Amino acid sequence: MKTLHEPTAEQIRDQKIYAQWGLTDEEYRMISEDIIKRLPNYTETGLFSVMWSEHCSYKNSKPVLRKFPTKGPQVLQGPGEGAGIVDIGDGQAVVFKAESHNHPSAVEPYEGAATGVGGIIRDIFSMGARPIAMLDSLRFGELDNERTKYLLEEVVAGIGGYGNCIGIPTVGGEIAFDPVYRGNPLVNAMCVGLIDHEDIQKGQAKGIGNTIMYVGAKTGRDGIHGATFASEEFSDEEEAERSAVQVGDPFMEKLLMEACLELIQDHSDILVGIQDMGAAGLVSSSSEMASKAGSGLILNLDDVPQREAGMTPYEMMLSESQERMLICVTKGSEDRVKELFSRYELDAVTIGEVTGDGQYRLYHEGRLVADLPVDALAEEAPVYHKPYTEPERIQAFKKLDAYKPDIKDTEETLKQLIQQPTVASKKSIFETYDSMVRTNTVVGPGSDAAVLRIRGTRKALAMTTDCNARYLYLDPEKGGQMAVAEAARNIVASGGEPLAITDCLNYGNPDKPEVFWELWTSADGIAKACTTLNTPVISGNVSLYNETNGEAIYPTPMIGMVGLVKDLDHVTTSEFKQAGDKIFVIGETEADFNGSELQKMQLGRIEGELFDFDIDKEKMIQDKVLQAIREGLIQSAHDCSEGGLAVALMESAFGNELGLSATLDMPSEWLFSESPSRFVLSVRPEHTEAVKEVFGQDAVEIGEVKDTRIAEILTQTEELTIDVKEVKDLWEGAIPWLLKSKA
Amino acid sequence: MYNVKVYVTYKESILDPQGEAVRGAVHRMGFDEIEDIRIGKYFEIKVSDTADRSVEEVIETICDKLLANVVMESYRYEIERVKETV
Amino acid sequence: MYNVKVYVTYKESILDPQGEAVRGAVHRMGFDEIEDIRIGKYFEIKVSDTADRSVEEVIETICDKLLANVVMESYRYEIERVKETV
Amino acid sequence: MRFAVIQFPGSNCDVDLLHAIRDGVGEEAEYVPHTAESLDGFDGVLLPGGFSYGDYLRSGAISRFSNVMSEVTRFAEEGKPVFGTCNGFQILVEAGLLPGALQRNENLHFICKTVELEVVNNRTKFTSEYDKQELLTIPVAHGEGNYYCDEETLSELKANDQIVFTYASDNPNGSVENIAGIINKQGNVLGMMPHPERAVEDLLGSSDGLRFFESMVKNFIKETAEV
Ligand SMILES: Nc1ncnc2c1ncn2[C@@H]1O[C@H](COP(=O)(O)OP(=O)(O)O)[C@@H](O)[C@H]1O
Ligand SMILES: [Mg+2]
Repeated sequence: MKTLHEPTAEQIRDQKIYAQWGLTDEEYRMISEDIIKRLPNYTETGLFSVMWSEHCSYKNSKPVLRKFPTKGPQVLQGPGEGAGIVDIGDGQAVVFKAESHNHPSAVEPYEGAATGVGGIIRDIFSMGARPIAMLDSLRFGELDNERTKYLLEEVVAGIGGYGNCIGIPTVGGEIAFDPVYRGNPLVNAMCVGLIDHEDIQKGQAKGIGNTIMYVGAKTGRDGIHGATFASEEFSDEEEAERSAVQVGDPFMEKLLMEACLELIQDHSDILVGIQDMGAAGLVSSSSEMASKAGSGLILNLDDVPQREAGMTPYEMMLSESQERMLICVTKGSEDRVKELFSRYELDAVTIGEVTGDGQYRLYHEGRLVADLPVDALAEEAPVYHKPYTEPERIQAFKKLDAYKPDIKDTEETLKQLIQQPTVASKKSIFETYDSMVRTNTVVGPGSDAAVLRIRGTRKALAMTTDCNARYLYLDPEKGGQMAVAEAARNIVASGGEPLAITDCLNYGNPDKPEVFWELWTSADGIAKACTTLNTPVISGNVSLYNETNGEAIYPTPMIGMVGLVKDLDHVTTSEFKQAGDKIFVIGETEADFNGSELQKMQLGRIEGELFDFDIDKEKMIQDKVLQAIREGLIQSAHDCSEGGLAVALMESAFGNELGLSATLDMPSEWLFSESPSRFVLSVRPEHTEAVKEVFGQDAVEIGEVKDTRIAEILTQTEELTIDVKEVKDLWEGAIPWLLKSKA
Repeated sequence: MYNVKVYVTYKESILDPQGEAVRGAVHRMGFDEIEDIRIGKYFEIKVSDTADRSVEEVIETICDKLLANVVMESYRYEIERVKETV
Repeated sequence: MYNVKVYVTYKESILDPQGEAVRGAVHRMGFDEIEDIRIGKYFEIKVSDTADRSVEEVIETICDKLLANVVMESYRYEIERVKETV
Repeated sequence: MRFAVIQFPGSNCDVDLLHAIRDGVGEEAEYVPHTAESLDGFDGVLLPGGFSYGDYLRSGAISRFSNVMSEVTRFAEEGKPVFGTCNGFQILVEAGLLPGALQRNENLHFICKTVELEVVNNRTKFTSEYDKQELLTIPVAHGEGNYYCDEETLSELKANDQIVFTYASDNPNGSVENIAGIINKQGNVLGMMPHPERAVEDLLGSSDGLRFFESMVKNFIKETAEV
């Protein structure tokens, strides 16, 4: 009888056991004096501690998230449900969300990444949508030590292992490397789904007397306190103690996904609500479902399918075992649900019912083990307005002179730069992901955004993840704008019109005013860009406390964006198509090196004041690029980002191993400048006039595509002759080489 | 020279999806007497004599750092001394 | 009740790329005394008593048909009788 | 011609095969669950790619015991066409309908990319629409596609012209003699790691896989007509 050993309510109070679970004295006081007006027992204290953790309640980040625009005529479902939904016409909609699994991946990179993928997929199909694509966004320390290489290889294997097995193509993503991520790698995953409007579901438990059923894998002691664990800072000593590891079973999830989609599509008459059991498992899914519907709930824990013997109510409620869903169905329809799930060899068990009194009651072995107001758990966590102050570095950076690169040999610099792992080809990574399964992938990884056709229509969806955290480190407000702008640039370059975004806000410890300032001001930037670009925030995720031994990561708000390609004819990729096409650079280039890949490479760090960025100008440029693509004027389009024009031009040439000749009215070093709002386009000769008409002075014709595999670039200062194939081999070989080389 | 055998298995509370799937399969094959299957890894390692550190030390370090993830797996090993065959 | 342990390894003639990779990794970690590593699968199986067929028979059938692919793998097993704990 | 696309728990390229048959070559295709007792009414069986039973233990090792597999075996013994791609190939090998075994890829990584295949034998009912030595652009996506067989089996495969496809330029998995696909002696069971069903539309990069299914339709329909 394990329960006998649980501390009593008095012990929890006197020994402040609640504090070990992350509740503050004041929060504990609120619970016992204001809310339940008695001392919470062990189970109840546990329920509050996870539901009031940052991960479940967003108690620190709510005021930040309120800044985001979340509405628009296209938005069918904004933040608040499992995932957001955007209309794409013809009675169809796209569903997407991103999620972080940073802390679990630092502890067990394969399973941490795999279960991150599994979790975000459940969020999508719990809305009723068929998941059609996965993307990732990863950050690691430098590839100069065995630990980081191990983390990278295992995280990538975990993402592929789960996505490949369940049969959802992983079609894109991004990876960057900086020393600040060494102790805190970031593993963010995004899932995109497709849905017919009539199938849209809600996570709700309503209708007094209706039945709560548990479907999917059995509950074990996995990841207990995972949700609070995700909200705590790491220190080296603690690392040895952690064992909250969850193991994913993608095979089980494939069955669960198919069964749930069948339930949603063919049995809408009996299905009331459905939600996945993610962080804080059973307690969070059930209390949120009830609270959203204004209902109460009774759960019988003896009926919860259990993998291990002797689990306590506390353990069952907080377990984060994977591949489980909670559904609410009309009373009397339980057998239909059981029959359906049994065809997939899955458990479907009645564990409770909906009540009308707003109370959340748990029974175990005949005893009432928790009796709490459901809203208090799910809705009424305190919201904190944290103090913030600008970090000292920001003013110090403003005083520095603009970084002047030191380039003696331009070609050599290019070769070095192209082998920086952040810039180098990610092919060796994305080739381990099945990017084609379900045969809808028109553009897979390797171009600017991935493009998936929508069967039975002429339409397609473009999708990408982006964030240059170095810019945010120098200037979170502008950097936040630029992250959204870059994502949009990738969508537009692929022929899509940006629809909306999801995000993962990855930051350090928000209790530090400097970190909170980063979060606060970058949200302003994201909000501004979303408003200007007409891409509301429809879902997202916050991951705080990404610090090791007091060192925070760069502010890293990953932006996941989806765009609509109106006609398959508009699909555009980044590589040059044939010799003779004219090359245009869109947008202005200046001496913008602060925060650049070049500065990082040459100086070993980034610093200085971030260069100018104008979101209105960005919008204007993007509109014109999309217009030119839709008019059929563009052969290839590539956004210009890390490594500047030099890298963008080379990448455009690599795809079909073509060459180019170009004359640039700028000094050679500007080839590496990272001025924003630029594209490299290639255009058939007969369309050059039309292109000039669209862009006016924003377009400069710089030369043409050659079939020589040589890039001849004439700058104000020199004439460069670069062997495209040689540079391509360096670009593709860099990451495999780093992974193999001895640390 | 030593022959070392290392067995790595999931810790008790950790889900073993592979074992579950195989158990399902043997039941479908009609072997209902199989009550449980857990699947682990098995390593056969040849270690040459070293002057400055013990085999135990070497094996434990390798297990801790590489062969097992001690966060969710446990391991045990057997060391057998074998005659050099030159 | 029986506790059975099954070891499945690649046949001698078959290349074990995973073993090779792990050997490379331990060498990079500085353990040059590791001469060879071969990786196999390890099964812990609980079998209840059955009236009509022997555990050996059951285990061999399962191994031949399922646990090992005899085209490239071989197996061995150990059976241990354990007292029923009712 | 009416094709059965078998769905094992964990199959995930079933939908791709269905589309390739229906939209690609305009024939009939239906899903058939792994529990099915009969394949009556079907003229051809397709075993899809994916991760049946999670690929746990070894790819295909568990699926071969599904109910439907004894029917598939009977179907094959009657000389009717059976095709397995990727996981389907692995299942056929585990079930003993094709010789050899599929090991983990030599580099231990799952690999998804488009490869060049060479048609080594175009005198099969699955490949008659190709030219001998024709090069095809077809995607692969697998973690255990490293075909292995012993010397004796290999010489038999060669003697009987059972090697149908090889990787032409770069072998993604380390298979013996660059083998990508083989056929049984009777000529009615073919397994391959690459995915012809992913290469039936130029929009997605290649339509070289179309003629594979067209060959099946032509040759096996002709045969049925003769009977
Ligand atoms: N972790 C990853 N997973 C999948 N695809 C990736 C990953 N990292 C990069 N890619 C792909 O590589 C290509 C280049 O990525 P990136 O350098 O981030 O492009 P950009 O700078 O244009 O945003 C993109 O197609 C992207 O989807
Ligand atoms: Mg891009």
